[in-house]
Amino acid sequence: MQVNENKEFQPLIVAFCCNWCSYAGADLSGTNRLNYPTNVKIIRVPCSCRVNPMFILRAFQKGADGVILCGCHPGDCHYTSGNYFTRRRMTLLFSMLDFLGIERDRTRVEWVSAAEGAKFAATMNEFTEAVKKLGPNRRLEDLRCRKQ
Amino acid sequence: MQRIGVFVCHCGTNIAATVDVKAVAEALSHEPGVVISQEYQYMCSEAGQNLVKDAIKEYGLTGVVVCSCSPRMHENTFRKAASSAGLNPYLVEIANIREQCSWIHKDIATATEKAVILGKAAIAKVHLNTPLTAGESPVAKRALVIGGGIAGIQTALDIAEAGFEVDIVEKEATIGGKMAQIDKTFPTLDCAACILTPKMVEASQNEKITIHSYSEVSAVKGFVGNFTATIKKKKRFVDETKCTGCGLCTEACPMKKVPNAFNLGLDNRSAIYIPFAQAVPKVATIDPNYCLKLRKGDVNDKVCGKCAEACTVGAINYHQQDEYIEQKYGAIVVATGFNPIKLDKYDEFAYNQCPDVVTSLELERLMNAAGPNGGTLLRPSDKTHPHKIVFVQCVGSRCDDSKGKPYCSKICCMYTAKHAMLIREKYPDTEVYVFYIDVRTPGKNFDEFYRRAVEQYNVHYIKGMVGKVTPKADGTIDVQASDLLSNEQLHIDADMVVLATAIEPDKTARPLATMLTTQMDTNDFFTEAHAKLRPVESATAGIFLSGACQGPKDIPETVAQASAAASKAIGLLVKDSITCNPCVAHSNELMCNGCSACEKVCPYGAITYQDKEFRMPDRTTAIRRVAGVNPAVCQGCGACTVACPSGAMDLNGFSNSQIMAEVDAICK
Amino acid sequence: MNNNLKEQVIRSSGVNVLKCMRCGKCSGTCPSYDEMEYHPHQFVYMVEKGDIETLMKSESIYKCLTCFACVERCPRNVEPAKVVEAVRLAAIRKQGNNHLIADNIPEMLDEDLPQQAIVTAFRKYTK
Amino acid sequence: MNTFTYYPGCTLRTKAKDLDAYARSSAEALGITLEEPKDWQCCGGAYTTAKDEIATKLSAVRTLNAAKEVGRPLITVCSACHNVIKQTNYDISNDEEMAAKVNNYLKLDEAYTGETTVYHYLEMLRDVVGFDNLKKQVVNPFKGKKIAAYYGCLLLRPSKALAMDDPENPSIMEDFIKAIGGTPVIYAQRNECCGGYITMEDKAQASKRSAKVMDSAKEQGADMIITACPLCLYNLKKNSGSDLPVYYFTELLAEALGLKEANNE
Repeated sequence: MQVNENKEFQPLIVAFCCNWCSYAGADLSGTNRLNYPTNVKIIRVPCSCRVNPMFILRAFQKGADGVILCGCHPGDCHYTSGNYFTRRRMTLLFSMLDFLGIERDRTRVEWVSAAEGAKFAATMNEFTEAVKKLGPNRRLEDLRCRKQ
Repeated sequence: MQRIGVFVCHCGTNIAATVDVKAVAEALSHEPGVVISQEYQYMCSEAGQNLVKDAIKEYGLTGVVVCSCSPRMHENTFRKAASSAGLNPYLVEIANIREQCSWIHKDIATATEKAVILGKAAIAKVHLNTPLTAGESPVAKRALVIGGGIAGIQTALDIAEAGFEVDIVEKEATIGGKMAQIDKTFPTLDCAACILTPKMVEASQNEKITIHSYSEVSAVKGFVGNFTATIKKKKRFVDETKCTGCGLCTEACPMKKVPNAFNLGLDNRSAIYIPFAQAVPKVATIDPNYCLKLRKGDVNDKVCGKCAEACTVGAINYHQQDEYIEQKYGAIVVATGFNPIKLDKYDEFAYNQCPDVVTSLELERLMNAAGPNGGTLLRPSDKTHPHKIVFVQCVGSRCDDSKGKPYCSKICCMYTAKHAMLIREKYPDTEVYVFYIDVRTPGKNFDEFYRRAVEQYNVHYIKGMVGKVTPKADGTIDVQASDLLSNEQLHIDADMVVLATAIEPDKTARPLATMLTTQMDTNDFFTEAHAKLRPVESATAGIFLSGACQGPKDIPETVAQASAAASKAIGLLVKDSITCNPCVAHSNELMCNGCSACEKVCPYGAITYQDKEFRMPDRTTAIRRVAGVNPAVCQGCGACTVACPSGAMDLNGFSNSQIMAEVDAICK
Repeated sequence: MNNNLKEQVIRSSGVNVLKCMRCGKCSGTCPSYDEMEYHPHQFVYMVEKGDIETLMKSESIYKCLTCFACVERCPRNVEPAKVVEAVRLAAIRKQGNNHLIADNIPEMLDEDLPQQAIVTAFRKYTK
Repeated sequence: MNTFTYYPGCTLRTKAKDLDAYARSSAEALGITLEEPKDWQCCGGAYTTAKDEIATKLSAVRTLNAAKEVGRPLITVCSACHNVIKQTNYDISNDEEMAAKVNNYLKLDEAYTGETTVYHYLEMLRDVVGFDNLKKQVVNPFKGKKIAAYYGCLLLRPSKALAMDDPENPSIMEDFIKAIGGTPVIYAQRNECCGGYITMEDKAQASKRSAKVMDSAKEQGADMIITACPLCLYNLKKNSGSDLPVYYFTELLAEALGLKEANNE
């Protein structure tokens, strides 16, 4: 069989999802059989505020092409205020990434409730498309980490 | 050296159809530390769990990874299994290859590849898991029931019966809900009020039950066994404790032209009102949108004030404000119910143009003895007796998403048969036609009931659908419809048309679901934890579902589910304590520099500082200020771990190194 | 059953006939019902069965007013009028199957008849 | 700013001159400039919904493209033209395959993919002029006149594409009637077909349909009926057997604005 040289770029996307809303939302999109690409790999965290900016930098360093962080809607955090911390921290981190020349569209914070399976799938589809357009992450990738 | 066991579940074909489970097990067997990797049809079954238990014993496993459904589904099952085999339950990790892999992907190759990566991430994490011991937290012995319809009432009565305090929060001025508006019930045709109102009274007299009518839940915090809810008691401008429900104020009120919501606007009431005679609590409420005094904006103005003058006990209080009550609950039951949909998109049936085209719920009021016509069925337009009535089924149900509701509303076939029968019984000179697509009557004595309508009462059931309703100048209504069996288009000159309107969850359900962090489907019905096996629990621990908030239901089903939800809530409330989450934060005192950054972000006040004596390298001692976490108070959100500048704060079960390991495994 | 024709009609109409739940509302609302031998719901069902030739031979295909009442009111968004149109096209596209013959037009005219009627009839009845 | 591309269509040039002339004079009086595109073609009278029909859709696309080239919204008056052009525009915006086929055929300098905004004259009155403003300029109000609006099928359906008003309970023409001082009459048949082109070969069917519409309006006490469509006007007048007067809405508009005599010379 001939190898298709124009094979479409498949980005690697890491999604951090809070256990109470977004992870449940992701489960719900599964229960409702709402498709989104396999590019997205979810890591469960108790709250979006558990996500240390270091995790995101690490993901980029190790070759992720996009990182998305999902939490409960503002005001609905299971831990009352965790997502507010997230919002502030990520604003700071993203502006730093901006400064480093990392495209803004490689990162995103999205609020997805446990009832929003459809929104979760739509968000992932849209984010994957956006990252696809940007092509592979080169700026932050540590080439020594690249798989052989 | 770690000894890890990997178990890949087929979940019948749920996983195996899209993920090559054998390949996953094979690929994961080569991961470092993995000593056994196997797949099985149903890991959650007893046989599946035994596989895990046996492997733990046989291989002396130090960690277990189960590649299966969501951890929200079976994490506990496998933790228990591990525990029973002598392995600390927190050494088990789940890779979610069903909800987040097989169910959302179609291509076997890429789905399998993804499942392997998710498995690798779980293995990487389990390498760093540490044994944890769960503490216990007390259960507040009180339940909150949101919604005071038949579902909420039944749930509250059952919980109270078991000896626990229950609060019912009802947004309307009275409990009773939709059932209070219904005339007769199928399939027995007994009067709804006769069976509901005693229950309402029972609820109000039960000393374990507190009814907050005209109230809403405005905030919910906490977790199973330990919720704190804020209840907003909306200002009704009447002191509930003083009002005797005598009704003098409603007679005195000069503003009589307020659409009566209880009768669906089919007649009018006064601005100060008691919804209906048997209302519970029987307390007046002022509608501020119509009250002459309150509309004025300045309550000190001399306008009106007739109700206050009429009240003999001084219950009227124009200065009343919203009141907020905070209360602790061990369990919460959602019973928010349903409403008929708006018919704006179906004006081919002329609902907005002709008063004699009514919804089925409006017909209930029109036929009810306490309704606008005192129980005589009269046309709303000219108050004459209708001689020909056409019923249209499935209005807004079974529709394409863009048009209406995709689901069957379930109750319409039966209540339409009931309406048809009642009309034929009471007014034998009235012809009744029912246009149906399918008559759906599964249920005890249901089909017999429908057959009775046809055979005994001679109701004309016509297979077909109404296409256009034309109100005519002479007051009759031309109903144009297809008769599919005789293959003709009919015109019926009707006096009334009744639309079996689809039902939908109450609008308050979605914001409530968000507040409770419970799941909902795309139609805004609450999602049960398991469609077959956990039908009355939500996926969020301590939140239970009662009645039509979970899906369309008739009264017997609602009551059955209400009692089931109550029994689940009671099962929780009888426990003195429940196991807490051991995944809490802890600080490494040697690394802590006492900066207080963690303390400031902790929403629970679980972090305190104390001065501790430390031995320094040169054998001196030093007093240092370090953070300590109270594990009983900490809920494990992890906000502190990110705030900590020195990396002293970490979270059990979701440690920095564990999450980093997952990131690395996914990105490898 | 003619699978080729069925496929052509489905492709040309863009309608998924399987969405139909057979309620008959299209026929309940159709203003041309009495003039038609086969009614809108039958069009949808017969296309599903692949019984297209019967429809093509029927005068019913020229009786549809394309008023879109059935399209607008179908609870399942099936769009029966588009099926009727596709069947009619399948019929008139055949050589010599024009339903309207230009030579006959003058006798159909009266002094008030708007051009619009003639061009529309041409669109509907001829190829 | 208030200049629009104006598409009269074939019938407005011949049998429906009144519809056209009063539309133009009223627009002028309301401060709207209507510019006809060069070399427009007949829209075809009916939109062919079939996916494999391309040639029949081209003339509408040419008109739409002409409006795009001058960068102005397109105004139509005739219901049929409006329906054809609006449906074409909707499909070319939403159906990539159709857009590709059409553009392959037309070989325009720049592909047309639905850029033009299409207004019906009534929508222009509602959304650009505003019925409140129109009301202020009325000099001969139709006081006490009970006027029935006839939408027919073409103005409202398919509502997904036409998006003018609620397809089952529309109000744009009723609001227009109120603006010119009349009393709108609501009757159930206002959005049902008049029989349309069937009059060519089946007069009986056209009569049945149009009579039904007229009877329904008359029954509700209408003094007259207004329409935006020459074919509706023909059917209602000639085929219904009813004596209820039928007018184009632009005739009433011009009369209300005090323009009608001037144009009737």
